[in-house]
Amino acid sequence: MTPLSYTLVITGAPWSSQAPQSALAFARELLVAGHRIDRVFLYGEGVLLASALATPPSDEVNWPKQWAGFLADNAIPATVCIASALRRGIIDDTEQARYELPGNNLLEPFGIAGLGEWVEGNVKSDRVIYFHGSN
Amino acid sequence: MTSTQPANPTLHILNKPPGHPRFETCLQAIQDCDQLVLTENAVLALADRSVTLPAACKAMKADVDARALNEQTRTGTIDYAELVRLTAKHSRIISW
Amino acid sequence: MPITDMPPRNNEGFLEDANQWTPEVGRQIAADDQIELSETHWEIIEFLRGFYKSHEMSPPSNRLFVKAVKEALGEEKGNSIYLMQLFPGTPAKTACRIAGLPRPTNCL
Amino acid sequence: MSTLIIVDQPPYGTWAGREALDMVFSLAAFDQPAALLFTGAGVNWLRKQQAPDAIGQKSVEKNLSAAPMFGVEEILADTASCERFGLGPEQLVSGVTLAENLQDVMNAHSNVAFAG
Repeated sequence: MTPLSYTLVITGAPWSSQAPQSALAFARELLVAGHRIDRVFLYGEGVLLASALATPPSDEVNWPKQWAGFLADNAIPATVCIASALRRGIIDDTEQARYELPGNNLLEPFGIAGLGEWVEGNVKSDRVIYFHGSN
Repeated sequence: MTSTQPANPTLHILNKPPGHPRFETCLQAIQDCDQLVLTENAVLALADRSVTLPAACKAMKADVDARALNEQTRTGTIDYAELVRLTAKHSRIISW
Repeated sequence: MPITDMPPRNNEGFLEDANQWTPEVGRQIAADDQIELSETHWEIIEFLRGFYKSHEMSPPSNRLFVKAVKEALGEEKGNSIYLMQLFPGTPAKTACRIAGLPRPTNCL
Repeated sequence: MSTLIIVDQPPYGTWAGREALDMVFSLAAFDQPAALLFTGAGVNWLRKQQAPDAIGQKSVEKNLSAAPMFGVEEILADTASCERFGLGPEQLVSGVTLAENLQDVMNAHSNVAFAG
């Protein structure tokens, strides 16, 4: 089997969809199979996966934390769409300063950038797989 | 759009429950050479008597088990390793 | 001669309320950027304001700003060198600021 | 290599359609061939004379009308969906191509995606 490169796009939010968990199960198997993940791109409601403030009860899975750990362990770049993020209150220190906001909450290692990075995935990755909400 | 394009085998990944408009559109869009995978809420199609599924259809085992649909034998089930293999095999993939 | 009742602007110099824009306000914002507005500047500013009115948005990126100018005013003006000379920095951002349009979200 | 972005959700009730529009605009910004297909309740994006002032939103009709200026290649609408929602040629915004067969439209593009 030839290893392929993938971009994963998550548009469903944790706790209002299964998208982040399906995407994580898929991403783990991709690496097991020897494929490469070029980038994970959060778009629309999916940006809520990058909130450092999500705090589920301690006996429930914390999807943002699970994802952050997976990304860091495997050095996979992860981008949060800036327009989707600003609307939904996902803010890094740069945007906090630009918009003079009272705080920031972007979970590392996610970074904020534009849709250009999604376009790049469309052009460069062998496969682009979307994980949408199911409502 | 007048000319009929040659069919290109497509992997359809469907996560919407039966009755969702996109569930219906997806089933309409599937061609004979295509593969369908039911994930998340779409696995409810296994229990829905009103749904006619295409021949090349698999359901995600984890989602089937979660919803206690493992007695339903309308399709085979696959795991994430197999889903990865299907995405590698198909150059065209549509997530509904 | 700077105008005395300049409407409030945000930390990047964009008007808080786009409705308060007048050509005089535009001239003042440009002056803060060391730009003296000529007829060629006004052509682009008027185009941008018209674009905003028709589409209820500014061109969402610098590339699309250049494309839209090219579509409306031709290749000679719809190129990044020409627009960069008129509106230094990121032309779409500088031009939107002078034209009194909202700060682009840097989306694209 | 061209990308088809499908909008099947009606305007104003959610932001998914606007985010589909941003996707197609950004493809155009990088000179990637891109088209929009409106189907199902999504065809209601294409109705003329929308006036959303009172619900505090921008007009998706006006936003969408920027697509040709940015180089978006085609705006397509599913014929059956237009009929279902009573959208005759007089009600449709200009520049829309009607498509009879969804499979043909999808096969004409190498990538097909939804915004959410």
